[in-house]
Parts: sequence; C-alpha cells; structure tokens
Amino acid sequence: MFELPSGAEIQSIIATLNANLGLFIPEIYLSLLFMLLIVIDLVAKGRKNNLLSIATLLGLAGSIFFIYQQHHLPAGEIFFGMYVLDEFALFFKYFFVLSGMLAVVITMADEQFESEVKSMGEYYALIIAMVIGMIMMASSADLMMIFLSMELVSFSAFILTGYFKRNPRSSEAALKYLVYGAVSSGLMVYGFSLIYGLTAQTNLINISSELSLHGYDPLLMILATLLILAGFGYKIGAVPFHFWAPDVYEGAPTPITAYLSVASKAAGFALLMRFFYIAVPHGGPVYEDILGINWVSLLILLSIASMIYGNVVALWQKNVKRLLAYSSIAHAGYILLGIIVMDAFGTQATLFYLLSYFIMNFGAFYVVILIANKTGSENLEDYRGLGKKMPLAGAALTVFLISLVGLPPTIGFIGKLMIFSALLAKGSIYLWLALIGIMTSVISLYYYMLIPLNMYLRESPGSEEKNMDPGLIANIIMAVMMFLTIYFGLFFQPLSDFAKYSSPMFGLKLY
Amino acid sequence: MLSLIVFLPILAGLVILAVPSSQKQIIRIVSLLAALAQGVLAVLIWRAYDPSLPGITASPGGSPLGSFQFVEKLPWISLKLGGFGSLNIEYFLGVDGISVTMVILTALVSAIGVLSSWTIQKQVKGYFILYNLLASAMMGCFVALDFFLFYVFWELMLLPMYFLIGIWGGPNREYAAIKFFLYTLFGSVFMLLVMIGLYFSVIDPVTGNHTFSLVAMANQANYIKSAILGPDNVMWRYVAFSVLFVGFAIKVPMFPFHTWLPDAHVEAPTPISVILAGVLLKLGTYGMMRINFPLFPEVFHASMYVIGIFGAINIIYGAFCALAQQDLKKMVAYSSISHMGYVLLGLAAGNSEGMVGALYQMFNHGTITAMLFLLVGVIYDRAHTRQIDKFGGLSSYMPVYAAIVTVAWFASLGLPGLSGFISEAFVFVGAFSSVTTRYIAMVSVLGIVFGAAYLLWSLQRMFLGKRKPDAAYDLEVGADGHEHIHFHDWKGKIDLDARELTMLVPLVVITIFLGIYPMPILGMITTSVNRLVEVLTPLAIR
Amino acid sequence: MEHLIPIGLNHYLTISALLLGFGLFAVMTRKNAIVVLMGVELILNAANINFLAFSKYNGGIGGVMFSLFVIVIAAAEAAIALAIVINIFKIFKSVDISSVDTMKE
Amino acid sequence: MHSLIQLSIVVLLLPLLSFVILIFFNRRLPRRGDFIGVGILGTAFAISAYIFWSVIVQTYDPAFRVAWDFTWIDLGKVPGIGPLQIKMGIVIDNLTAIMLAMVTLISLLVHLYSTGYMAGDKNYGRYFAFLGIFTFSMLGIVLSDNLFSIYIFWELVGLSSYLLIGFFFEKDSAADAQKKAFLANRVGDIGMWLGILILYSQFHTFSFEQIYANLAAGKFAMSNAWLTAAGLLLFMGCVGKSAQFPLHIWLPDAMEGPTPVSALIHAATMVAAGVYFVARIFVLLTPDALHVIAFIGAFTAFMAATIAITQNDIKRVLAYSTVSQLGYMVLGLGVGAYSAALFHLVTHAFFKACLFLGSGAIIHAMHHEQDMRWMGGLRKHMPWTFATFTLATLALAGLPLTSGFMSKDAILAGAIGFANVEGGGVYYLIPALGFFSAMLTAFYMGRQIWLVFFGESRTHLKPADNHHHGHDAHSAHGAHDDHHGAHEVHEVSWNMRAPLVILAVLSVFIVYSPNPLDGAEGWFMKMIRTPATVVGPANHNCAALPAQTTSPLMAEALPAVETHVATDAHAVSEVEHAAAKGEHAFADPRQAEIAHAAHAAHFPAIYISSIMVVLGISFAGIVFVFRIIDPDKTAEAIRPLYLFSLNKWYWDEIYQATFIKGSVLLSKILSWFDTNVIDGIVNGVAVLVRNLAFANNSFDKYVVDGLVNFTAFSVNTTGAVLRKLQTGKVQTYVALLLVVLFGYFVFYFTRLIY
Repeated sequence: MFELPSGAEIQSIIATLNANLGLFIPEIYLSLLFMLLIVIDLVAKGRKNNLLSIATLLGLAGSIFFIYQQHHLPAGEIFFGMYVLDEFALFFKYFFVLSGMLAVVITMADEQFESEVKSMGEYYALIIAMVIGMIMMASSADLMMIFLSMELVSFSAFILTGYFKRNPRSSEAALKYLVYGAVSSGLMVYGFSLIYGLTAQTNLINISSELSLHGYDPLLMILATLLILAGFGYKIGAVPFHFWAPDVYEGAPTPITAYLSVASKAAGFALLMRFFYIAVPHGGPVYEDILGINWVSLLILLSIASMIYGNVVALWQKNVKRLLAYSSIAHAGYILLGIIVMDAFGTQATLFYLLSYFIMNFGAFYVVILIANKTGSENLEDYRGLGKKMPLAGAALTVFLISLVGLPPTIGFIGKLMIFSALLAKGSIYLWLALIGIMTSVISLYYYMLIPLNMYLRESPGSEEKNMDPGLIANIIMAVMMFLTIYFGLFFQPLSDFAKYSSPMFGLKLY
Repeated sequence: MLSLIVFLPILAGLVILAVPSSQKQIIRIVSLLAALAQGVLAVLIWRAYDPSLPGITASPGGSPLGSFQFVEKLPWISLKLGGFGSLNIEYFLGVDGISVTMVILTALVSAIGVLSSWTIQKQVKGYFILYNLLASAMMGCFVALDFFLFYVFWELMLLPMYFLIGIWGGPNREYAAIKFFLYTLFGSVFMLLVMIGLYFSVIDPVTGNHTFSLVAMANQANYIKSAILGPDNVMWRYVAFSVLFVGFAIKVPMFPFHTWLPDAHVEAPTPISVILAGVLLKLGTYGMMRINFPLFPEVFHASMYVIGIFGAINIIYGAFCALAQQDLKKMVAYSSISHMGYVLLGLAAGNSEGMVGALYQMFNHGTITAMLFLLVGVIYDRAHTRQIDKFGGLSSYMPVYAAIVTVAWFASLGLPGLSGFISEAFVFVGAFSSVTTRYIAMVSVLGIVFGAAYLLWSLQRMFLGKRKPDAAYDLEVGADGHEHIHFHDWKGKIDLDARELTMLVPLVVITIFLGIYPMPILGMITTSVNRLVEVLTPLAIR
Repeated sequence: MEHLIPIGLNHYLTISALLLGFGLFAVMTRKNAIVVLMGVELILNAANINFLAFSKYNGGIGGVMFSLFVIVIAAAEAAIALAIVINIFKIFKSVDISSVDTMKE
Repeated sequence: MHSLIQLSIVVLLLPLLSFVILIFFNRRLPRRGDFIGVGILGTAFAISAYIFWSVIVQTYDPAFRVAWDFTWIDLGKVPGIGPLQIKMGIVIDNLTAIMLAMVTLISLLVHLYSTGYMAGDKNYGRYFAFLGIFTFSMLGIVLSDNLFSIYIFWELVGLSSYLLIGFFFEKDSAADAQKKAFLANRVGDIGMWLGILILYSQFHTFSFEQIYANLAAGKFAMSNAWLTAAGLLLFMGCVGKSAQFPLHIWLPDAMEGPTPVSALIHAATMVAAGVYFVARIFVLLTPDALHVIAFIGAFTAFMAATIAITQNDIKRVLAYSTVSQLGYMVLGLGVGAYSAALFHLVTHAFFKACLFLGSGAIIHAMHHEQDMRWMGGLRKHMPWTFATFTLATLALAGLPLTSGFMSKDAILAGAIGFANVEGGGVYYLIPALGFFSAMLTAFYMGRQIWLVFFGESRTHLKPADNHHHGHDAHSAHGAHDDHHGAHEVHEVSWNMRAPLVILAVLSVFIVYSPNPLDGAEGWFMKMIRTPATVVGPANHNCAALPAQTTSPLMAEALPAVETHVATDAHAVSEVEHAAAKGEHAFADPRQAEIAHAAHAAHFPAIYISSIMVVLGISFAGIVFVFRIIDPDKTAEAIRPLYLFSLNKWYWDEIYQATFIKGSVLLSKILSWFDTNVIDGIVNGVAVLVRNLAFANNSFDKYVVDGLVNFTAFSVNTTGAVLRKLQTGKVQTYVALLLVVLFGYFVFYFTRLIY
C-alpha cells in the first residue's frame, strides 16, 4: 500500500542526511564520548580512580567547542523536520553540558559513592546519555523525536536514581520514578496519537499550520493537551505531576538529585515551551480563544498550585534534600510564570531564571553533599552548630539559600525580578499572579532560613572535634559558586543578554 | 565621596576577613577606624553641603537630576529586554537636605555602635563582619537615588540584622530574629512589585527609556498616562501607595505592625539595639519621605488623615504600653514606638513645620534613643537584669550614671533645652496648623504627659528612694565610711568607665547643643523639606 | 457476509481507549510490580493501536513509524523495569509495590 | 541694642553661669562653691536693681518698653506662608523691671539663707547649682517676648522645681512629690501648648506683639469660641504652675523640698509666674474666658483657705495659704483688676517668702520638727524670727499698714466693681468668697502664730510613733537628731536672720504707697496699668466705639495720653485722682466700667475686709488663746467637715482613684492587648497548632514559633494537610494524577457545553 521511494529520492535523502550531519556534530561527539567511557571502564576494570570522571569532564568540556561552532550556522530544521537548530536549542546545549559537568564534579565530591557502589563504570556514561537526551529534547521538533529523547533521558535517570543498588531508599526511588514516569510518558504518547489523528502530522510546525488551517474538535484537543501535559509536567515536576519528585529526590544519590532537579527540569521546560509555542497555533482568528487560552489557563493553574504547594509543604520537612525537592517544585511554579507571559521578554526571563536556578541549586546541593560527607546525615537537626565548624560551607549555603529565596544582591533576586517584570509588563492582568509569587516567596524564606538557623543560631549537641574541613578543591569550588551567585546578582548583564540572544525559536510565530 | 562613605565599612569587613579570628583587638580597631573615617567623611559632607539647593524638582520641566549634591551617576546595567526597549539601572547616589541629615546620623550612630560592641566576646570576627555589612547597607539606603539600588541596600540589611540578633542575642533570640526577618521581608517584597510597576510607568525625560531613578519618578510629568501606575490608573496608584506605605510602616514600626520591635530590642545585644533604634527605624520614615509620598502626591494628600491617626495611635498606645513594662529595655522599645509616632504625625501634617519637625525628630530620636539603649546596656552589663523593680536609689551610688540617665530621660520626654523638644514642638505646630490633622494633634498632645509619666516613674523606681530588699546589688560600707554598692560578678568600675563615657558624652553634648541651637541641622533640611512640601501639595492647591 | 458492519476507525479507537483504561486500572490496583509494568505496556500499546489506525485512516507512514519506535522503547523500558524490580525484590523481599513506601510526606 | 537689654541679658545668663560652674566643679571648690552662687546672684541683683532704678524711678513712664529679638530658627521660604522665622527676644517694661528686681532679690536672699540652712548637706554644692538654674529659667519667663520662649522657660522652671523638690531623693515621699509636681505641671502645660498652637496656626508667629496686632486687626480666622478656648487653654498653664484648682494638688506635697526652696519657688516666684503669664496674655482673654478665670480663682482661694485651717504641718499651712493667695491674684485678673493682681503678686512674694524662711528657721531650730502641735513657746527663744514672722503674718492676713492690705483690698474692690458691672447675681459670689477667705486667712494665721510662738513648748508631748516625721529629712542632720527632745532651741545665725528682716521690711506699706489705705496712689499701680484688650467690643455684647478698638495703634496711643496724667498724679488729691482714674482711658468700655466701679467700691472693700480680718483674728484668739471654744471639741462636733478639710477635700484620693489608677489600668490592658492579641495571635496560634492532632510532635518547634500571624498559621495547616497527599505509594500518585486530569477534563467539558 505504501509505494517504495524511487532511487532518485533515496539519493536525495542520503544527500540531505550528509548535509545535515554537519549540524549534528555535538550530539555525535557526545555519543562517541558515551561509548568511549564504556570502553575506558572496561579497560579500567571499574577501579575507583578518577580516570573516568576526569575523562567525562574533559569530554564534556570538549563538546562545548563543537557547540560553539554552531553559532554561525543558520537556524533551521534538519532530518526532515525531526530536529531543529536555533539559538534556543544552543542555549540548552550549553546548559545541559555544563550541568553534566557540574554533576560529575559533585559526584567526585560525594563520598557516599565509595561506600555504596563497587564500580562507577556506567554511571558517567549514563550521565552523558542523559546530556544527549536532554539536548535532543531541547531541539527536537517532531513528536516522535520528542518521545524518543524523553525516554532516553528517563531511562538513564531511572538507572542513575537506583544506582545505589543495596540502598533501599535509592531502589525505592527508582521504582517509583520508573512507574510514574512510564505511566505519564505512556499518557503523553496517547496524547500524541490523538494529535496525530487530528492532523496526520508529527512535525510541530506542520501540526500548527494544520490546526489553524482546518478545524478540530476542541474536546479531543484538550484531552490530547492534558495527556501531553501529563508527560511534560512530570518532567518539570510541577503540581499535580510532581508526586514522584520528593521521594525520588530524597532517595536518589545527591548528585543525581541535583542533576535531575536542575537539568531534566530545564529540559522539560525547553520541551514545554517549544511544543506550546510552536505546535499550538496562536493569533489564529478562530482558535485563539479556544486552545490558546486553554493551555495558558492550564499552565496558570499548574504554576499557582506548584508555588503554593511546594512552599507550603516544604515548611514541614526535616530532611534537607527533601526540603530542596519541594523548593524545586515551587521553583517550577515560578518558571512557569515566565512561560505564561508568552512573549520574548517572558522567554528571556524564563531562560535567565533557569540559569540562576542552575547556579544556586547546584551550589546548594554541593554544600549539602560536603556536609553530608562530614556529618553523614541530611537531617536539619544535624546541621546544628555547623556554621562554626565549616565556616565557608555555612556562608556559601546561606548565600545560595537567600538566592533561592530571591533576596538581593544575589542572582536569584534578579531571576525573580525579571519574571515579575515580565508579568507586570503585560499591565495589570497578571498582577495577581505576581502577588501570589511574592507571597509564596515570603513563605519560602521561612523554611530556607531554617538551615542557617540551625547552622548558626544553635550549638551542636556533641562537641566532637573531628576535622570538618572539606578540602581545598571543594572550598575553591564553593567559593567560586558563591562568588558567581553574588557577582551575577550585581552585574547580570551578560547572562541576561545571553538569555535574550537565545530567546528566538525556529518557526515561531508567537513573537 | 558618597561611594567611599557607603563602602568603607564593607572594605573594613574584607580586611577583617583576612585577620585571624584570634586577633580580636585588631578586628575591633579596624572597624573602629572604618567607623571613624566614616564619621570624618560625614563631617566633610556636612561642611561642604550647600543648604540652598532643594534637591528634588518640584514642577514639571525641572531638571531631571534635580539639584542633588555629591551626585555619582554611573550606568550600572542596561539590558535589552525582549519587546521592552532596555532595562536601565543606574548607580545613582546623591544627597539632599533630607538624606544628608540621615547620613550624619548613621555615621554617628554606627561609630558609637562599634565602641559599644567592644564588650562582645563571642565570635568577634563574624560579628564585626556582619556589623560592617549592616553599616554599609544602611548608609547606602540613605544615599541611593535609584530605586533598584535602594531596594538592594534595603534588603541587604535584613540578613546581617537577622544574624546579629540571632547569634549574639538574648535567650529568646531565634524567635525574635526570624520574626524580624519575616516581618520586614513581608513588607519589602511588595515594594518590589511596586518598584517594577513604577519602572514601567516612568520615562526618563533625558534618555526616553524607562528608569528606576527616584528623581525622575518624583516628577509627575514623567509618568505615562495609561501605564499601570500612570495618572489614569487611579486605583492601582492607591494600591501601590498603600502597599509601599505598609512596607515602610513595618520598619517604622507603625501600629499594628510594631510587634516585632519589642522582641527584637529585648533580645538584641546593646549595640544592635542602638543601631536598630537609632538608624533602622528611621529608614521607614525616610522611605516615606523619599519614595512613598513624592511619587504618589495625590494619594498622600488624600490619606494624610489616616496617617495622622496612625501616628496618634502610635504616640498614645506606645506610651501606655511603655507605662506597663517591667523590663527597662522593653519600656525604651515602646517609647521609641511612641516617638516614631511623632514622626508619622509630622509627616501627616504635610506642611513645612510638620515635615521639618518630623525629620528633625528622626535625627533627635536617633541620638536620644541610642543614648537610652546604651544606658540600659550599662546597667545590664553590671546587674545582668533589666527588671526595673530590681533597682532603687542608684543615684546615690552611681552619680555620673544617674546624671546622664536624667539628661537622657528628660531629653526623651521632650524637655525644652534638649533637642527632642524642638522636634516634637514643630511636629505639633505643623500638625495643628494643617486643618486635616488639627484634632488628631489635639489628641496626641496627651502623649507628652504619658511620656513624662512612664519615664519619670521608671526614673524614680530605679534611681530615687533607697535600695530595694530584692535589689540586684548589695550594699557594703567602704573604707571611707560611705556606702558603696557592688554587683555580683562585676569586676569593672561601678560607675561609668572611660569607654562608656566616650560613647555617651558626645551624645549628651549633641542633644543639649541641638536643643539650644538647632540651626546646624535644621538649616540643612529646611530648603529640601519646603520643596518636598511643594511637591506634595497637589497642583490644584499649589 | 454483508450483514456484518464494516470495521471502521471508531472501533479501533474504542479498543485502544479500553486498553488504556485497563492499563491504568492495572497500574493503580495491582499489588504485584510485574503486573503494574504490564499495565504500563497496555497503555503504550493503546497508543500504538491509535497510531496505526490513524496512519491507515489518514494515509501516510508517520503513524506506523511511531508505533514501531514505541514498541522498541517499550522493550527497553521493560528491561530496565525488570532490573529495578529484581533489585527491589532483593532488598524488600517482595514485589508488592504498595509496600514500598518508606519515604513519604 | 538698648543698654538695658544688654544688662538684662547679663542678668539672665549670670545664674546659668553659676549653675554650670557649680554642677561641674562644686566638689573641687572650697565650701562647695556656695559663695559663687551667692556672689553671682548678688551681682545679678545689683544689675537688676539698677534696671529697676532707671526704669521705674528715673523714667517714670507707664508706657516704657524696650524690646530686642533675634532669629532663632529660620524655616526658609515656606510654601503657602512665605519666609518664616522663629524669633527669640527680650522685652523690658515696667512689669519686667519690677519682676526682675523681685526675683533676683528673693533669690539672693534665699541663697544667703541657704548657706545657713543647708550647711553640711552632702549635696550642698548641687543644691546651689539647682538654685542657679531655677533663677535662670525664672528670669527667662520674666524677660521673654514670645509664647515659645515662655513655654521653654516654663518647662525649665518645672524641671528645676522637680529637681529641688526631690532634693532629698532618698525619701520616697520626696520622690513621689517631685514626680507629682512635674506631671501636674505637664498637664497644665499641654493646655498652654495647645493655646499657643491655636494662636500660631492663625498667625504663624509666637511673638506677643505680632499676635496682638493681628488680633486687634481682626485677622483671627477661626470662631470666637476658638479664641476663648485659646485664652482658657493658655490659662491652663497658669492653673498648673500657680496651683489653681483643679491642679492645685501638687503644691502642698512640694513642701517635701528644702524650706528655702519652698520660699523661693513654691511661694514667691515660680508659682507666681502663672499669674505673671496670665497678665502677659491678659489682652487676648475674652470676657467669657475672664469669667471662668475669676471663678476658678475665687474657688481656689476659698478652698485652699478652708483646708489651711486644719493642717498641722507648719509648711503645709503656708502652702495652702499660698494657693489661696494665688487664687486671689487669679481672681483679680479675672475680674479685670489687672494692676491690683500684679501688686498682690509682688507684695505676697515678699511676705510669703518671709513666712517660709521664718518657718524654715523654726524647723531648723526644732531639728526638723514640722508639726505645729509639738511646737509652742518659741517667742522667747527666737525673738527675731518671731518679730518678722508676725509682721509677715499681719501682711498676709491683710491688716492695715501692711503691703498685703493694700493689694488684697484693691483686688476685692475690683471684684465688687466687677460684680456690679456684670449685673450682680452669681457674680457676687466672687467678692463674697474673696471676703470669706480673707477671714479664714486671718483665722488660720492667727492659729499658726499662737501654736508656734505662744504657750509652752509641747515637744515632749510628741508621741514616739510619728517621731520620724521630720527626721530623715536630712541625712546629714539625722546623726544628732535622736535626742532632740532635750536639745536647747536657739535663734538662727545672722545669715538666716538677715533675709527675714529684709523681707519683713518689704512688707510694710510705705515701700509701695504713701497712703496706707490706697495702693492706687503708690508708684506700683501707677506704673502697671491695665493694657487695652485686643479682643474687646469686637466680640463683646456691650460694643461701644468700635472704631477705637479695631485700630492696633490704640494700645500704643493710650498710655501716651496717660503719661502726663500719671506724672503729676502725686500731687493731686484723692478726688481729682478719682477723676483722673475715671478717664483712665480704656480701649474697652467694659474695662473702663469695671475700673470705675472698682474705684467706687474702694472704701466699701476696705471696710468689709478689715472687719473680716478682725473677725478672723479674734475668732482665732477665742479658740486658741482664751480657749473659750475648745478646738478639739469643735473638731469632734463638726467631725465630717473637720475631716473634709483635714483631708484636703479628698482631691488626692479622687485623682488617685480616677486618673492615676485609670491610666495605669489602661496601660496594663493595652500592653496585655499588645502581647496577647496583636502579637499573641502568634503564641495563641502556636499553642493551637501544637495541639492539632495531625501535627506530629517531631517537627521543628520553630515552625510553630515562627508563625508570625494567622496567615502563617493557615499556611502551615494547609502544608500539614497537603503533605498527607504524599502517601509514599506510587499507585496513589498515579491515581491522583488521573483524578486531576479527569477532573479538569470534566470541568472543561461542562464549560464547553454550557
């Protein structure tokens, strides 16, 4: 029934592929790195040396060069619209590579790995795999590509979450993550199938034009949107798709927690923006009011729920990792605010917020790990009196936390500032959203300050005088990240300009 | 010049960071030097200040920079915003008569605070780093003319304050610290929204971009009519005004947002109480004069009555609460609530006499309350209690202390010849002269009596009469046959020692001198305040 | 055989909807982790049926391709899932998924 | 600058200098530097005596007035008002010159006296310093030319009286008294302050001259009620300072201070400042205000007199007589007998100071025994004191040939005239009360004289229990006080005797007027003339010749007419003088009428008052000398009245029960409200949350303590509820997810259909 393509067509197809390969170099490079790491592991027989991690770091660093090469390339689709290359994608490529590197750095600092696992073999490879997957998520322009990349990320994440095989919490987290992830991606695929049914297209741009060209049944469309949102929402960990997050964040190895909470969340947002900004038709005379409004109001509900739920429930947490998990749910809500605005400024604000979140959250988790190394615990009570024992760590953590609250002069403040500016720039229609955001950030101050409160205001019960110095490199890294948090809080122009540069997407008719 | 005076303490903090924490004396001396240098700069500014320049521009078409002095204006950040031209944030410092007074006050109080921090023994290094950070932030708030910059300094004060109360405070310090933090943050986050809203509503006449410059914002001609906070958007302007007002009122603190103050004061160590009462509270009213009122003059004009009523409530209510206190420090805390009520009342009057009185009261309250808290600290160091009933007849045994206490107490109850009187008198003169607040003023005058009541009562209970049986000290007959007192585990001098005198005497001198001849301060502020009043009077009435 | 109704698109859609329902039901109610995973497979297959049906209905090859990829992914997923479940069994000595709730609130 | 101004500035600043020197250096100086205080005051008195001479004697001119002022505060160009300056200044006219001399003289005498009285006190030096600052502030009141500076010095005398009353601060009674005095004065002051505010809010100036000019020009925009209110509120200052009803309660307690202080501050000068102030603002008092003032004065005079009858403390008797006499002065001002009131002010200052110093001498000699019941028979031991004391008593009682007679008589005459003019009725109450109080005065002074000086010494009768009454007054004297019963009473030394003599001499009629029956012939009442009111017919019902009054020049013009009339007024006989006085030009016909009627009532007043005084003294004689009526039996007979008087009409108790208890209670309530309601939403909620079942105790208690208000509470509860969703069972999560999806779908579906 489907007639085979003729030789000429095949020729042209191959030609296109060859032409497009040039735009695919970073991904290819990373895939090679992935295999290389496995080989190295086989060679190194999983001996616990830093060979793997160093290799990973260098490899990722190398990839930045290839990504940088792509700046001069024209934005466009490749592989028959499966895949796009634009500033937006480039931004996330940098973002994910950097977060991968930071994940590796944190892993190197975490001493739990020595006790928990024998071989680090596939660990780093999987991190690379996740980087690849996320990069593809950020730049895929086709439903199928979206699905594949998402699953790639998810699977690597499942394994990484359960990487402490003998640790019940880790395994439990993996199981929950798996089931929840599988279900929601299943729902998403079902949504995809509905959209495919409506439009007979899988390419986002074509879908958009199809939808605006011929009509569609709004009921079916909202059903599809809901199901797809289930998939995306689970990635960004927004209420009510967040349920996996606290347990997984608590159970997973801390570096993975940080990695998930920053990188895969960001990937989710990239996907969300691309899908809704491109696939959903805007400004169409007929459908604007039906669909355009619906998904925005959906996102508004999501963001309000996330801000309130995340902050309020975090008040009750006693485990720092879990507390940060809830805070990351809340931050998903703040980032969604930027997406709701639906204009260039909003996108810029969102990207900037992601950057700030990247710095401060990784920083916070890094310090948490260093403290856990020394105290062997992540409970709030065990943070008592740490301020004196680990002065730098205490100061750094405090800085990251007030940055998470959004107090000047830190980068977190600028992130919130830009998000709220984007909201208010729309006039007074989104003012109430901004109000909710403000209120919840006041609430968040309370639980964030619990940590410095324990570290500084309370004396440690036992005065055991063991060496609490996390070591020179760790100190340097902490200091650098703290410095960046404050520096970019005062002179945020470069980051913000970068975010502005990266806001345009290929085939976007929204702004 | 201004940058120097703002960032000197931070530099000192960095120096201290390098000093090993065992070298307590060096650390103290470094911060003392910084504070003194700040004081010298303040004096220079004071001398070089030209009192004839009013500062903000009154009428449409005035110079966009106003006639501020020591202006430092550098482009700080200019972002391209998607869709919205560019976000321009400037590093914009400058003083007019209103802020130069506060600058002098801040320099004075923080220098004295350093001296009184000498007795801090716990984690000296961290203490002074935070202290210097706080000092810089306060100073910055007073000289910033860019709303963004102001906001940064404003929030920057919270964290050091939180730790200074929370780590070096009294038994219930955690509660007090987090309460202070949450309260003030709650007030200031809304300021953030208003700030953004104003940004989108104001156009800098020079560059044509949106701007955070307070000077441009103070000129109603620069507003976009239809913008979110533009002249047409009356409702939002009212909302914004109220939100800002609450934000500042929490700092003042104004009833019913005052409950953080007694806790904070009671728990905080003496120098921090001095800073808190001496400078931080002023930031609230300063913010009103600098931002809240001139940016929304018509709203202010419509709500003078309300502000006045709240001022009256503060005066009377604070006085009554002070009357009931057993803890001396708590009494002083409530007394400063009462005295800040005078400031509010004077502002509510909306005429020159009232505003001058309010500003002068801010300065005097700064010096006088600093004195009060220092004196409380002195007795607390010796007796380890602040219960008023634990003392009695002290003036027989600590004459110098008693003498200075008497001066401070009478200054606080507004005795003529001491600076507090003139400001309160002007507040009342203004409030009574303005038809809006006339009756409020008539009620608030009662505050004078009750103020005298609680102060004299505490004075009598602590210093007059004889030693109470359960007093916090013992009597013993000395070698010379006279009775002396001695406090348990207090090795130092019974009466004031040299350090305490060096802290207190300057304040006493200032209080008396400014009470007799106020022009050195008033001369600087009148021009600016008159201009401010012009700005605040709606064009219809002007 | 003309008395039989010709099978149309809606029949397929109904089937897939039912499959989806069963899958979700299995995921939510079954205690055994393996059965839960089977439920997940059902969900994915429901999507597959949709894709094929629409592909046939609309003409064009995209749906078929998609379903192929979904099948592959499902296989990979099953592999990982089984690994994790085995690990769970090693630790918790059971595959009762509802008993795995040490982390809550 | 006029030379007199320069001199007066010197006079003003000298006492301040003595204060500064003594407060800082008294311990380093020999004799604690008392000679400095005395010396400086001597100089000051010398200079002010010169001023007095050149003003009163040389330029014998009722209209004499020199003024000088400087800009104290410059408010720049105030929007809506224009350039605005607050000026401070000095004005010297006859009244000022007289007050200046009087104050410095009495202050000097008290300084001198104190060198004896306070000798050996441990805070001897500080005492003189305080005297210095008091004198400074008092002179400030006298000299200042505007309301603001008067208010400033007003409070400063309050401070110095506070310091001096509480000079023996170890005594709780002293500490209480000083607080009471300051607070009572504060109450009066806020009234005065409000009055000042009313005037300022209209004219944006504090200066007397400008205010009066504006008033006369009719620039007062508010209603007449406000003007009356202004007058009465300003008068409240006098009520506080001059211890008029209802704020009289502080003055008797103020006797806790050293006796010379009572003489200087609480008899002669400060308490009279209230009267002086009312005289200064006399011209802006509306007739209504004047009526109120008159009644308050009359009532105070009467009430204090009744109380004085039964007091046993020698100083308290004098204190209440002071209150009563001040009542006379206020009454005098109220009825418009302006010069008479001021005349009484001066005469009273001298003889009352003399009385107090005399009683001080007695107390000193009796080793701080103050209770008259245990005195007696001092005549023989202390002849000097006896003589001067008696003379002053006669003056106080108002017997002819004394200064007190002339002044009191003039006031009473004014009262009668006033009553006539105002059309009788209730207004006759005022002279009636005045005369009755005159009798009471004579009575209680007679009683005092008898109890103290005549009869036999009753020291041994003193029961031991209230032995300590006067003991702990002086810690210094306490040492040799225990065996004072056997101690020989002796006359005081010269430095305490001299002041008595001088003051006694100043209580003789000849100093003031050649005619012992008519003070009006004296230089005083010629120099001090009733100024023209500036609120006159404009708002007075019997409005005549409005043209005259509305012109501000009137106040200036009239005295000019006055002068020649006055200058040759020595020679002219009584009748002509009456004529002269009749046309004593008044801007306000009402004032004119009153003055006329007062003059007409001159002789009736003399008769009645003399009769009253004689009655009083003879009655005292009947009771205490000849014991025809036994005082104790009478006391028993009219016990309720006796107690009523003994307990000072229960004013203290009433105030204690109402205002003080009230405000303390209110303060307790409010601070309870503060901690439990406003802030306590915190703690109450915290408890609530702790008890809530769902909150397992393991959570950080600071979650609870951190709740700053009710929102925080709801936040936490919602948190507590929401977190229950996180069951830890992944299947629940999936179910919840589906519920949400399905829920929204249904919601959308319904919205789509309708």
